[in-house]
Amino acid sequence: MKERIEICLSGAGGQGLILAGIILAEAAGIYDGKEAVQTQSYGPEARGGASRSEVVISNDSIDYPKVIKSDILLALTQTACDKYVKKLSKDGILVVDSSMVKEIPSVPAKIYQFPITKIAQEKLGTKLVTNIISLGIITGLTKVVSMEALKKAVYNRVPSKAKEVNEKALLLGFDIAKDMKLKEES
Amino acid sequence: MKERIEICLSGAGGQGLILAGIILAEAAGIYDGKEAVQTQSYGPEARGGASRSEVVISNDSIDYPKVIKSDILLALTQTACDKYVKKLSKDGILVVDSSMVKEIPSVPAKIYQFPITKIAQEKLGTKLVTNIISLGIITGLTKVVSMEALKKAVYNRVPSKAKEVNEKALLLGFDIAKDMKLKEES
Amino acid sequence: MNKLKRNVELLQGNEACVKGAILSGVRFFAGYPITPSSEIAEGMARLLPQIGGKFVQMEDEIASIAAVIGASIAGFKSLTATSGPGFSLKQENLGFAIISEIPCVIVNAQRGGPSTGLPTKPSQGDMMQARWGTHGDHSIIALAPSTVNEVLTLTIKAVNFSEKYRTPVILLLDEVIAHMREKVEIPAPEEVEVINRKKPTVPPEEYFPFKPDQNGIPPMANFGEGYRYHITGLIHNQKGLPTSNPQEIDSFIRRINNKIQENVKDIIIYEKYFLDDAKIALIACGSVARAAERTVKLAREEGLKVGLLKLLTIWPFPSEEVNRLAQQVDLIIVPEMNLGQMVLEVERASRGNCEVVSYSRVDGELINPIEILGKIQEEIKK
Amino acid sequence: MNKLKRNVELLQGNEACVKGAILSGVRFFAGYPITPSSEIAEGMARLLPQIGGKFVQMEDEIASIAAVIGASIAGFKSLTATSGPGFSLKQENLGFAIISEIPCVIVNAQRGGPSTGLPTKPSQGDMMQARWGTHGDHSIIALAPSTVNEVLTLTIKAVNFSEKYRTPVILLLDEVIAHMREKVEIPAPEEVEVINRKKPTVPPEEYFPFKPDQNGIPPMANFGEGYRYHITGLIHNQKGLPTSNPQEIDSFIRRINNKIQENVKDIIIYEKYFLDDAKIALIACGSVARAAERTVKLAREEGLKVGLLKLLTIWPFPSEEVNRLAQQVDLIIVPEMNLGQMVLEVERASRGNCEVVSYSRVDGELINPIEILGKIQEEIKK
Amino acid sequence: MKENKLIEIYQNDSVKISVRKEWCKACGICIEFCPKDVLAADEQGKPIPININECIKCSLCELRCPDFAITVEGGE
Amino acid sequence: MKENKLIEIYQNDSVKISVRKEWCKACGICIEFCPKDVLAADEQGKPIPININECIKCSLCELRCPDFAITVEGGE
Amino acid sequence: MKTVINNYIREEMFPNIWCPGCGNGIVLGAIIRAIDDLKWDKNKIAMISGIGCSSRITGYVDFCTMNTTHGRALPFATGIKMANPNMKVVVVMGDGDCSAIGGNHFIHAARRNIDLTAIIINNMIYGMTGGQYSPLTPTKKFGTTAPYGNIDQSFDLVKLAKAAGASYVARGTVYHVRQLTSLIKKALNKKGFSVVEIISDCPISYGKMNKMRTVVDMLKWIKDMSVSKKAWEDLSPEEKKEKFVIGEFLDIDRPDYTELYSKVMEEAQKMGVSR
Amino acid sequence: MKTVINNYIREEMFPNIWCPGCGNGIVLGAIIRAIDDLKWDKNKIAMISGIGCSSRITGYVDFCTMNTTHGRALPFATGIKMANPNMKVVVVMGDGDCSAIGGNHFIHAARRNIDLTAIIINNMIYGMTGGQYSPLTPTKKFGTTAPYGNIDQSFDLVKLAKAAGASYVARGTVYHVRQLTSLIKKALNKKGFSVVEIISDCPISYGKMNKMRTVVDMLKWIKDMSVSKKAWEDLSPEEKKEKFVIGEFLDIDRPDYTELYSKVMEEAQKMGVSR
Ligand SMILES: Cc1ncc(C[n+]2csc(CCOP(=O)(O)OP(=O)(O)O)c2C)c(N)n1
Ligand SMILES: Cc1ncc(C[n+]2csc(CCOP(=O)(O)OP(=O)(O)O)c2C)c(N)n1
Ligand code: SF4
Ligand code: SF4
Ligand code: SF4
Ligand code: SF4
Ligand code: SF4
Ligand code: SF4
Ligand SMILES: [Mg+2]
Ligand SMILES: [Mg+2]
Repeated sequence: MKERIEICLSGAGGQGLILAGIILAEAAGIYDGKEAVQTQSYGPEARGGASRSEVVISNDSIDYPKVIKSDILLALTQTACDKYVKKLSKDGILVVDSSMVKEIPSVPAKIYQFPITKIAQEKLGTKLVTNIISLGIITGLTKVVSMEALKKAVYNRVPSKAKEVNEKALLLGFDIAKDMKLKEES
Repeated sequence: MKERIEICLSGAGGQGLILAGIILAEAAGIYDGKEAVQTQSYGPEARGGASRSEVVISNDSIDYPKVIKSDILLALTQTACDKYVKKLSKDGILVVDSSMVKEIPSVPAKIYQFPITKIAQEKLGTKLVTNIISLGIITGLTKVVSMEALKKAVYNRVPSKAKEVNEKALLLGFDIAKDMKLKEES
Repeated sequence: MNKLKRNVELLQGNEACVKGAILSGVRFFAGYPITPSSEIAEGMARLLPQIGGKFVQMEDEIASIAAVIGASIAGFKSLTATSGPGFSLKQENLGFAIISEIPCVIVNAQRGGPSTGLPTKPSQGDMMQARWGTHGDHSIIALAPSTVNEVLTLTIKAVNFSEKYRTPVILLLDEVIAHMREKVEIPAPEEVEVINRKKPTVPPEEYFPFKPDQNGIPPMANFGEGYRYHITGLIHNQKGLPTSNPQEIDSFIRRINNKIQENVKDIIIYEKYFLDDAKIALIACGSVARAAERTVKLAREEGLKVGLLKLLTIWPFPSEEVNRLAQQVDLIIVPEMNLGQMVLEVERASRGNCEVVSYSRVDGELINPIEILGKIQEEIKK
Repeated sequence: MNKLKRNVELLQGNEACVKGAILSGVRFFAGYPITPSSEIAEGMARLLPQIGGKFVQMEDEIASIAAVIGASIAGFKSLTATSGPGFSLKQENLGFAIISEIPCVIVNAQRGGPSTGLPTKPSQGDMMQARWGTHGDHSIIALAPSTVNEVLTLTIKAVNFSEKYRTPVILLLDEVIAHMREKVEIPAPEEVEVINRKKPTVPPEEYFPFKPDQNGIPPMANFGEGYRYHITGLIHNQKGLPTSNPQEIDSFIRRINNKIQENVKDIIIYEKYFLDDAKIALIACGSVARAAERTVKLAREEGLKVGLLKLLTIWPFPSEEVNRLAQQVDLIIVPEMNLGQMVLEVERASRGNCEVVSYSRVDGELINPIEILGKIQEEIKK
Repeated sequence: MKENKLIEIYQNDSVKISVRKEWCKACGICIEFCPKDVLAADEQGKPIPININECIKCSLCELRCPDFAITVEGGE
Repeated sequence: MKENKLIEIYQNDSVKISVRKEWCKACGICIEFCPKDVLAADEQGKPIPININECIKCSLCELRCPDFAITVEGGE
Repeated sequence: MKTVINNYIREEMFPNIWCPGCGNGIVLGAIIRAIDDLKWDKNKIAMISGIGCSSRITGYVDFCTMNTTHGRALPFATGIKMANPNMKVVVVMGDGDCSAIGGNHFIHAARRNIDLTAIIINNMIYGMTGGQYSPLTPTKKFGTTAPYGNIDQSFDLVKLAKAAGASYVARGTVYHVRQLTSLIKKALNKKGFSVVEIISDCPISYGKMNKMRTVVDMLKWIKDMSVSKKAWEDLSPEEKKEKFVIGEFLDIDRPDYTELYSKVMEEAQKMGVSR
Repeated sequence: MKTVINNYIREEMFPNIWCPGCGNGIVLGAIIRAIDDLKWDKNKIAMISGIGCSSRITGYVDFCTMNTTHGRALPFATGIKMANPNMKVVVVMGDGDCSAIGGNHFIHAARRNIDLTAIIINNMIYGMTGGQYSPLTPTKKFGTTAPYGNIDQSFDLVKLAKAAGASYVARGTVYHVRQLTSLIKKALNKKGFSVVEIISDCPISYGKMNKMRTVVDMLKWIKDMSVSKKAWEDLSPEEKKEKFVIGEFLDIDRPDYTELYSKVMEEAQKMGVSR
């Protein structure tokens, strides 16, 4: 694993990206014992405006807390995808929600497409877990944090009533990614 | 007449010293055509606290607007007398209201005593004109402004109903001073 | 010239401010009384309704500056007056006037601070606050007269600058200047140079209310004149609508700063006394400059080569002039009725080219010429 | 040490501020919500009543700081938090806390200004306002953390300084720091150094509430403890009663200024990175210091002798340190998320001993390390 | 999301209901509070008239829409 | 003005009226509003009981004095 | 699909910034419809707001609009109205904006009876900053700064406006949207200080914290809690507690401030220019 | 000549700063007498004021006293009371202090029903700054900033305090000094937010500008203009205009803010320290 990994989770307000970033950072920082910083950027809109959560993970202490070039970019909306793909590293990974992002940018990075929102709605009956499925996918694809750590972090940060569905979402995402990986390898 | 004459009118709030200063400055500046600056210093009290009005008169333009050493000091209360006599020039003139100031300081300056408040009350039936009598006295003693200018200034600054009594007060003061001068000379 | 109807009057500083304001076209005043500025409100209350202007006493200083900004948008040149505590309260809305580029004038008759401090005593304790009192990046114009006559002329200047540069302008009096009475020759209305905000020349459909013209300043349509547009305290684009686009943000913030910084030549006013051959310079403003002027005369009588740079514009600070002066003289003394505020700017501008020394007084008394002379002599001996 | 109950948590800057405040003994918070500081109020609302403290949401920021000062007088360590617009509104009462020497802490999580500006974007636009925002002469202590961990430790410092020096202390966050989450090792309560205001040791009849002890700071009796005395925002004598005596005024104003100026050694905190052999120095604070730290590493990789002075104390400004640095290096670059504020102090302190250059960004984005490196390269080429 | 930019028009002889999908935020107000249950949610949660003939042209959907995304025009 | 520092005491068998002259500002309230016209003004305008025997000890003079300069004590 | 609305909005600003179902949009529609009914000249209308979600409203309408500082819309508007009494000046505020930081300006504008129309969008919460309780949050409800339930009693804006001196005072809701339009229209038409408080929904901040998860839940709650003045009188004190009374509460005629000031000007001019 | 007064004042501060006959001194006496009646421990009394002639009152009494900033005495007092609910906290304000710049704090303190006693010395003018009209200056009266007569309508503080949520509201005058003492005493004793408005005289600023040249003229005017609640009802609207109604207007019992907050603390502590 690289010394410093920069992750950008992007989409719209209300998609739970800030929470996703926190969970990811907590998984890395608290449960995996690395260093981690989470930052965010958002507009004045409570809902609907552009939203971005950034996580930097490192074995060493972290100076600059923001993403310079993302190693991993998650894009849950077209707008976000168009905007943040510019900062995606050449050998980075782009994960898009294909139920929302129709025009896939052509970039040298590795691109994965999953209809995440649709999966959330169809398999778990609520769009609210799109963010957690995404985290499962990212982890399945990249191992940027351990699944164990991620599970603990999810448990720690979601309200008790929602623990079950979120755990399911996490595993679901992880499995989808695993399948994809397997397909790739085969 | 000296190039620059510094006059300090001192007493308590409510004795009309600020108005007296304004009238004096206006007489000199507007009606005698000299340069004149009037400044003041007062406490937060509406009534009763120390009050001081300073007038600088000069044939030339005036730089520093405040009194450094007074050439003429009017003191209507004991406190004021005690306080401001320190800044009285050696060859200055001190005018005290002997109905209020009982302990006359011993200074090299020339000292004139008149029971101004008492005169006001007794001769004109109101203490309110103490300030104007004082101006008459100062003018009678020093000619720092012309009587004509002073009259105009008084007219310009007092409410119409009070013009008559104030004119009387002015003349009264002037005459008292004149008498004193005459006595001195004789 | 002889035909002009000039009056010579003995005016108080605050009264001269009222006269100057009215001469420059001010027709609206909103305020909340505070010593030593209240006579400005009182004068306005009396005079404005006589000439078609309006006076309103608001519930506090925050509301006062808000009303002044509102009236300005509706087309009235507007002014408010206060002192330290009220000036502190006005800071938030001052920022609004800056960002929305609404002309207006705020008079601060300085008294001793901090807090309620010394309500009836003079001070120059708000010099830095005038520059930095409101949050966020901005520039400001602040002028400080030292005679009653200058109160009149600088009030006119302040109103003119505010209209020309679409920005609030601060007039810094001190209690001595505010309450002092001097002979003033009041100019006839015809001889007063009055600058009015530039109006749009395009039809409403083509109007961009925050699009600068060649001089960096957007023409301003008053509300009610047929131009409908949006004004906001958020960073906005040329249409006046909120933006979060970094380029638009950057260019907006820099423009409202630059429109002042790039016009320092026009804005900076100062006077030089006996500086030509000076080896020691005094830099002063407000009532203290009057003391310093006398000090120069006294020092010259003693054969000391002392001169005075009297600042009438405090902000933008005349850094270049001071830097030049620092290269000429050995010593600059900055007498101030505060703990040493302007001296910090003088130090910065001097860049180590000469000694810079503060002479500060904070006891509520006006600095006098003899003390400054004493300070000069003390420094010479060192 | 092993026995100490430390927690490692992923905390937001604002949350770390809450933790730090509580660890240092803060038991009262009054505030009015504003982005990006609101999480401090929210954390306090939740935690304070659990530990015998009190939270009250006031009608505005003016009332908030007033309540905080009131609670402090009654014996509770107190804190309030806001951002630019609210900070502007607090200025008048900040002056009251200064003049009446009431300990309290004001957090300003800086966002883009002026006015409403950029409510959700970071900025360092209120650095100068922290020093000069209130009217009248005063000194101030202001600290600026650049990591979440430092938010915690500097909040504790801020509370301690306020108690030790009987003065309000300002904690300057920026939106990045306020909202950033990092791993924080929360100290056990026993290992936190907590400083409490010095209480009078004399009986009430002999107590002079504003008579300084040897250190220039008067011991402070809380209301309700048997010492009855008067507090006022007017300049006052040692009994706390208003005075218009010039000597008393002078010595009072100078004392409340000097108690800070004379303790700069204790108050000024900074960190040096690679400065020993540096020929180019960066001076930065807050989130920008994080970028600058990275720039230093990048520059060193390119063989450039660049170092960083990271300021944790902004006011009183570390003029001496900067002056020394200016004598050592050829160039100082000051990267800031404003139009160049701290750089003015750096210029002043450098006294012409080296080039001083501003690198400023005001578009709502955090400065990044590459840009600063670019600026270095550009300056070297000149 | 191109289809969202369209204004979808549904009409019969006496009423024309238009939905501006790009502005509609799928809040559900128009659907829930239509007195005649004229409207139902499409898969995005936005209104489709499923019972247009029941519409009494009360305009309440239009008046309550926070996004000016639905209008009802009478045939007259 | 030495005499002003005195507290002047006036009394009869049943009442004692004290005037603290250094605090009295000669506002005239006690004099004007005494229901029994007990008080009159001296040449400084400060109160002197001229009718002390009429005093009904209502204390109104004391209660209304803004300067705590006059007190009325009953004999009991 | 061109309605009267389109004649009054800045289309480029849409879709608006508000959350799905936010009552601000409903109020915007009601105001526009009321103004359209009155056939006022758009060039002579100024609409002023403070800061908050609700205050964003001024960005959407094609009048002379201004989004000022938090709580201060009324004094800005006072300046405009004084300078140009021919303009119709409408002020839109949030509950926090109007009654927390702006409370003093509110009672003073009422006291002066200056000819402004104040429209308060009362969603009972600080929406924009994320759900802190406001002076109009009912007792016992939750907010991010009232995690144990709000202990403050809330203002009754109607009573406050009346006590302070307003000329017209009414309360409506975003549910009762026809009545709302007509209350606003009456207020706009009133000479003097007129007030319409509007009970509105903030599903995101208020709803979520108070167990109303959807917009529809919120609107139903508003519907259920609203009673007419008449129905109100028949309620027991207990029943009254959680209800909002809606309707008109005051409608009197008194000279407004600008009118009185023109008399001052007349008199002053008669007296001539004095020193 | 030792009276109860002497037990409560800072003698070195006398004679006080006020003008001859100024009502502030009469109020000071009434407050002291009321407190003396209550036998409160001086160490547990905080008296807080703002800025104005009236606010100088705190300098003269031997309690824990604080002279804060203009208009802000109530929030300062709120902090003190919250931090130390055992203290009795009395707040003295001028009419300008309380109802102009301080109006919002006044209605909010009332809304919270925090256990403070607010005493407003209403001399109907800004005394300290030299006679500008205040929000309590009656219409048509003169001030230095109302040279053509005041056109503002004035607040009725009693109505305002009631509408905002106070528990006790009364009005007295410096003329009716016995009643005044007892109104103050009742207010002090009230748990919750209590208000006593006191009609007072400022002969220098108000009197002089309104043709009452002496203190005695002013007190007579106050006497003549004051009517009891009962007498008030019998007056015609015309007659009512210039009169002050005096007496008690509200006296109800509701839990005060500090009491409610201690319940929050209990509950929070039951829930234990969370993250
Ligand atoms: C002086 C100041 N203080 C605080 C804020 C932060 N702030 C912005 S909007 C708001 C309150 C919003 O509530 P409300 O007025 O009810 O409007 P809503 O968003 O609910 O429509 C606050 C506290 C600010 N912008 N300015
Ligand atoms: C923020 C602020 N604004 C204005 C002032 C000036 N000021 C001092 S007292 C006062 C009003 C006094 O009137 P009031 O409150 O009625 O008290 P009074 O003097 O009549 O007793 C004013 C405006 C101030 N000190 N602070
Ligand atoms: S107009 Fe009325 S009936 Fe027709 S769809 Fe709309 S709400 Fe339903
Ligand atoms: S009310 Fe409007 S925004 Fe909501 S679902 Fe219906 S059309 Fe869409
Ligand atoms: S106690 Fe009553 S009767 Fe006696 S002097 Fe005083 S006011 Fe007059
Ligand atoms: S009321 Fe008091 S101050 Fe006034 S005259 Fe009588 S004793 Fe003197
Ligand atoms: S947060 Fe609430 S008030 Fe703000 S836009 Fe969303 S729903 Fe509306
Ligand atoms: S000015 Fe008025 S209020 Fe102030 S002390 Fe004098 S009489 Fe009293
Ligand atoms: Mg709200
Ligand atoms: Mg008053």
